[in-house]
Amino acid sequence: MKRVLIANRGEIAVRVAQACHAQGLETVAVYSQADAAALHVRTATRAVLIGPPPAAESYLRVEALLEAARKTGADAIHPGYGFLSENADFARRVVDAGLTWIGPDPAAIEAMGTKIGARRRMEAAGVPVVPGVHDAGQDVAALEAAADRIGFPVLVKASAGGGGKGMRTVERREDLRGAIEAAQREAQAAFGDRAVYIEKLLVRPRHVEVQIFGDRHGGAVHLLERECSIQRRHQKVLEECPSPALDADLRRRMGEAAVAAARAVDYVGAGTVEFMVDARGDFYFLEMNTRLQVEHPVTELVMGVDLVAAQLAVARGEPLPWTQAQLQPRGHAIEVRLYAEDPARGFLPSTGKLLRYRPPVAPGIRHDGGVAEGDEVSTWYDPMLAKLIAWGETRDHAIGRLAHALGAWQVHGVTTNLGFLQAVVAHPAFRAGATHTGFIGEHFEDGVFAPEPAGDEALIAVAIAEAMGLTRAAAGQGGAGEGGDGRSDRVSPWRALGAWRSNA
Amino acid sequence: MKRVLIANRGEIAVRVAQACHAQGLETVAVYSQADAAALHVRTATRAVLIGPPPAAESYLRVEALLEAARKTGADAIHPGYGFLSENADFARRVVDAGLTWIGPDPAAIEAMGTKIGARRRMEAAGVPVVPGVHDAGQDVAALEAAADRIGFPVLVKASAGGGGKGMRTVERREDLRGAIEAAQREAQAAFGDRAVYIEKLLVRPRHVEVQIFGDRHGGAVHLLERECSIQRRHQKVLEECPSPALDADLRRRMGEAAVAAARAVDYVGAGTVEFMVDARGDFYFLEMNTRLQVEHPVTELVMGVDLVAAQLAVARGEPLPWTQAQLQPRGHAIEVRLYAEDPARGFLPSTGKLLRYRPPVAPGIRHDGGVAEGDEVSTWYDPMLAKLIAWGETRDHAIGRLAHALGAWQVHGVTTNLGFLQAVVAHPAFRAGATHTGFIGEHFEDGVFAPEPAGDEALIAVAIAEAMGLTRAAAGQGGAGEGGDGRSDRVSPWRALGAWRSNA
Amino acid sequence: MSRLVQRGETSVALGARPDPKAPDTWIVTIGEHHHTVQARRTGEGTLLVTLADGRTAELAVTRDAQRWWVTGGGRTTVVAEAEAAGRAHAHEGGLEAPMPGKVLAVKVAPGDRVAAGATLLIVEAMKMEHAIKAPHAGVVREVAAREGDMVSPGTPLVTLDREEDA
Amino acid sequence: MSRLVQRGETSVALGARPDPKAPDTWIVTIGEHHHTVQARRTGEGTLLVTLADGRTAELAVTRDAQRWWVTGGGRTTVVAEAEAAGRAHAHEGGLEAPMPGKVLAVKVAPGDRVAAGATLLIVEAMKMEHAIKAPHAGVVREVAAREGDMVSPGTPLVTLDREEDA
Repeated sequence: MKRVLIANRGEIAVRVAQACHAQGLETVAVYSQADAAALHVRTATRAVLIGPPPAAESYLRVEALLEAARKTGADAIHPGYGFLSENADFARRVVDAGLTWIGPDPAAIEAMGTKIGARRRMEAAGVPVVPGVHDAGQDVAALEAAADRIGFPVLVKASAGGGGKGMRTVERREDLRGAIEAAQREAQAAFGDRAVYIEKLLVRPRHVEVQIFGDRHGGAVHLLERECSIQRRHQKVLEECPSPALDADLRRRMGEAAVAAARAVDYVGAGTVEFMVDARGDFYFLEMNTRLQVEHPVTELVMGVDLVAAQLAVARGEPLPWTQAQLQPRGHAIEVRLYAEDPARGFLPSTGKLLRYRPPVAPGIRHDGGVAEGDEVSTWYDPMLAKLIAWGETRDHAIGRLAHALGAWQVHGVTTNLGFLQAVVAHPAFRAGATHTGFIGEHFEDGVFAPEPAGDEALIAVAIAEAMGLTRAAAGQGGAGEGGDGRSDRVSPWRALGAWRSNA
Repeated sequence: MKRVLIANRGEIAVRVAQACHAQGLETVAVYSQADAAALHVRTATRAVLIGPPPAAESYLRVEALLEAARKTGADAIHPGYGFLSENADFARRVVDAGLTWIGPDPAAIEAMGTKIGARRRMEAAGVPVVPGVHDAGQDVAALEAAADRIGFPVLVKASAGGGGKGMRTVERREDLRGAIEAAQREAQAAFGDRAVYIEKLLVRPRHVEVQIFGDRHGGAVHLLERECSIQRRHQKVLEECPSPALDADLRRRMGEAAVAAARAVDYVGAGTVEFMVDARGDFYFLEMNTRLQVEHPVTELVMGVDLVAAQLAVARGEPLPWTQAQLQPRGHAIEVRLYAEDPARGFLPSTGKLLRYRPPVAPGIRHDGGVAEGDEVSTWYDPMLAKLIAWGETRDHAIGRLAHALGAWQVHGVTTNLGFLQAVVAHPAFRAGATHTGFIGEHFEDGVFAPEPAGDEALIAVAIAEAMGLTRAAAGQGGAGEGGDGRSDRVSPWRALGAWRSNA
Repeated sequence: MSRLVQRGETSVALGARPDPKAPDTWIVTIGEHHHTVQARRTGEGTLLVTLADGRTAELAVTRDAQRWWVTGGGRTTVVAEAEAAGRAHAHEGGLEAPMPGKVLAVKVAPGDRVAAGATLLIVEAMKMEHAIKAPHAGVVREVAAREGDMVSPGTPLVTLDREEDA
Repeated sequence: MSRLVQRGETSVALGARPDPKAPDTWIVTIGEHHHTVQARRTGEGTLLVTLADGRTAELAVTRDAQRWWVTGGGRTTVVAEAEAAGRAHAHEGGLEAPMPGKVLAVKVAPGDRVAAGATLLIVEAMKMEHAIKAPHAGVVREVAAREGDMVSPGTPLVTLDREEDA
């Protein structure tokens, strides 16, 4: 393995490239026309244009990716997460082209690729699963009947889904039809597969997932769990390791169940087994993600590993770099996700130019970012801009470091959820570890979060900066990046003020 | 403890402030007239001017520091390293003023404060020491006689010394008188104490130091060693943890000796016991530093601790946060020090304005810096600008990450040793772990390091940047920071070219 | 020079002038209140400010079209020019597309009476569906968007008269 | 436009012009060699360059008085204008203070014959002593500094005639 093509964009493409470079491997970035000057392109040692902005015409185009690999002499492909990372056909095409696929075997992806199929396998392997109906087909009436059998509240979920797309919570029967139709539409648009199914909605459950890793020599280990309960509309906002809710016995049992799940499909590489944990400490298999996870850094910091480096090693055929006994947790890590979205307007996506972007730098703070100052944020792709991860000797220590770092993060020009993240981290219920998947709905009314009005300090700074002429320089510089065409007007798309809200 | 005055400047003052803020403590920065806009001032929550630029009139002025604490209501003082950190009188004055001293008791500082006194105590405690003569007084003839007794080569060392100041290596008797006089002058200027002594120079020894930590409840632990052999003129350049040279048995014996040294003076807080290790694996006590060490981050990353947070806790009277058994090393960490010095001109100090300063951001990379883009680098204080620390699962992994990060570090406007650090990290002898205190002299001829000529890529970038007008913006911005007075001429003080060299 | 900026729901006059008697000292006016502060530039776009009570903070200030972004003292704040905010309010009756996207469904027709919060349209952006809801009760005067339309920020979608106006 | 820059010991003509036929394409001339490269601005002071062989790198370029600092492809390089380097060489006979500091000792007097590497003065800066040594063998013509003098960059210290000239 000498040259790795990274079939992705954003922070994960940057993360993978850095891991490759640290091993002396070259990297090939691929990019759409919208990403010609994106950070992941600037990080790689080669770059290939693969199509126009829509993902379906670029990052999801198998032919274009294989052609890019051929043209640049890449001998391996890392899929990142999202896009084609869990597409068994793509994995098979990569292998058939004589390239190394940095991920699990296509058969394992396929086995876990639909939630329905994965559930059946796990039931067979004795892993507990959430009550649900998966064989009702896609007819709305049949799905409604299935929901009646399980009893409300229920979840409508895309079989091929992830990241909250194609997923709806339904409390009342009369809302079910609309939810099913919307989920099917979203699933079709996002995954090219409209199949949805119905599942029991657990009340105030925790979302806990276990990192697993396998190799081609029969090795399989788990690397503790991640607590991902803090979600908004099924999109993860904050993750931590270890979970504040698990005791040693539950942790051991869930780890063993996760390894059993991995072994059931001869899993090779990094994967994640997601569970729901209810208030009684019962846990249910939710799904298995056959790829690296967005929130993998919290595991890396607590377990002392480099999961991407291990992916590369295992893909080269090397055995796992660690035994289960060697994998001992240390301290606590918390990750938050910075999204280009406006919490004051129902978390609608925001766009614009990052007039200033300076991540915090401090001991115990890690920044995995997909953007840099001067970049344009568009609506073409996922709105996640970056992740900030804090490690501490204890959970309180990590929270203290994270809270301080969040306050120093300079993100100007694009509205983000930064203030919301600060409010979550400062919340007494979060500090107490009382996290569950309804945390945000319970503590942040209506899913809307209004920023506090400007304090004296901010107004004083504005007044003096203007009087000094300090900000004129900044405006000039903002324009200079792209020919000084004064596009800063574009950074403020939310011109229609008032009470616009998403249906969150 | 609510508000901590940090009696220091540069990266360590920033580091301490960040640790305080993460615990919710306020901080008070002190600064000289040369540092009114320095990063450590910008990081603190309050700041007090304590005098003109010379350290003797500012950072070393006990009265001014105590007055600053009184005026701002600070209830504790952290001394950082250098300056007054190992001054027992200062510690005593702090305690007498009713403030918390974040460091060992004055008596312990005093006991270890002169190298001569410390050696005597260690000899008494059964810790092996380097052959040397410490009672010859300050008369040159007597010191010469002492050197004759020990046999050349010898080291002339300042009793109150550190950081290579007041230290000279002498190979031949005829060079001894000049070396003694120069060392005495430097010692007087740097520490206010001209006393020097003579010690046997070990051939190709390693410099290995053990981190220790004590509390007020009788607790004392060690936190592994740091290998600090890569030095230039007795100034550390690169440090790592663990040492590639120690086996488990030697590590255990040195750790126990270090804890014995700490217990011999009832040590409280963070301290370092320095040893020389010769080729046979014999080790000798060198000195004890009764403060936090510059290179403490490598210990933090490998041991999974926050030494500054622990200093604060122990100063509040809390017991040590760890037992010896809990302290298990994991992986490998390497630190390099970025100095404002010119390797092509014998490492003479350099000055100027940091026209561009962007530290690398990547997983496993930590940056502890004392400067930011736009800052002026003067000759008033220590030329160390920042430290970069890489952690990896293995030594090779850490080296790979470090090498890649060094290549991405953008330091423009001030000549630094960055290229030299890259050459050290790339050197096969370093990769093989064959480090000793003569490493740089042996592998880098004459202590001079010439950069390679510009490659095509750099020239192409310059040509296009100029043609695009890209660099005009940068020049304008550089000036804008201080009123656009076009001071960039000042960044190039080394106008007299040719063969000027320091006596390195 | 003084400008009007938004502070919460109201606007306030904001100005600063150097103190002729003391270096690096500014007198800042926020509405009726005067603050004497020390300030100096540090890096590009950053300011080190010391308040009268001795607290100090470095603040990064970025000028945007009609607002400033400020980070310092542990938070990021957006300060808007009052004039700009006023301009936006003038648009209140007309709902514009908030982001680039595609209209998936139009749920209302001219003449419809809607409650506050009623879904008017569904727009797809960033692979998610977003419901555009009525900011207040009212009567739909005009619907300018059709299903399948690609819209960008500022594209008029619906004109909604307030219930009290209707 | 072309300029002369230093490359190692020699100077080389450097120029760039946009390719009128292709967007984001530049023809760069380094001495006799022509390179066709793709280039576009990314952030402030940074450039994404793709070479003819397909390799790509982001380079940060900062203009300094008579030189450029360039970081990219794993290293930082200083490129000096040839003219500026030439000016500095003209000063060769006169040794100037290389940094701000204090003269601790003057070891030579006018008329002294010195070997290359002989210590001429000792200057203290950054709390360390630095020996200023003769860059070549020669005869001291003039000594302009005295012990205790505070010197700054460019302060003349010693004029040294080359041995072959003397």
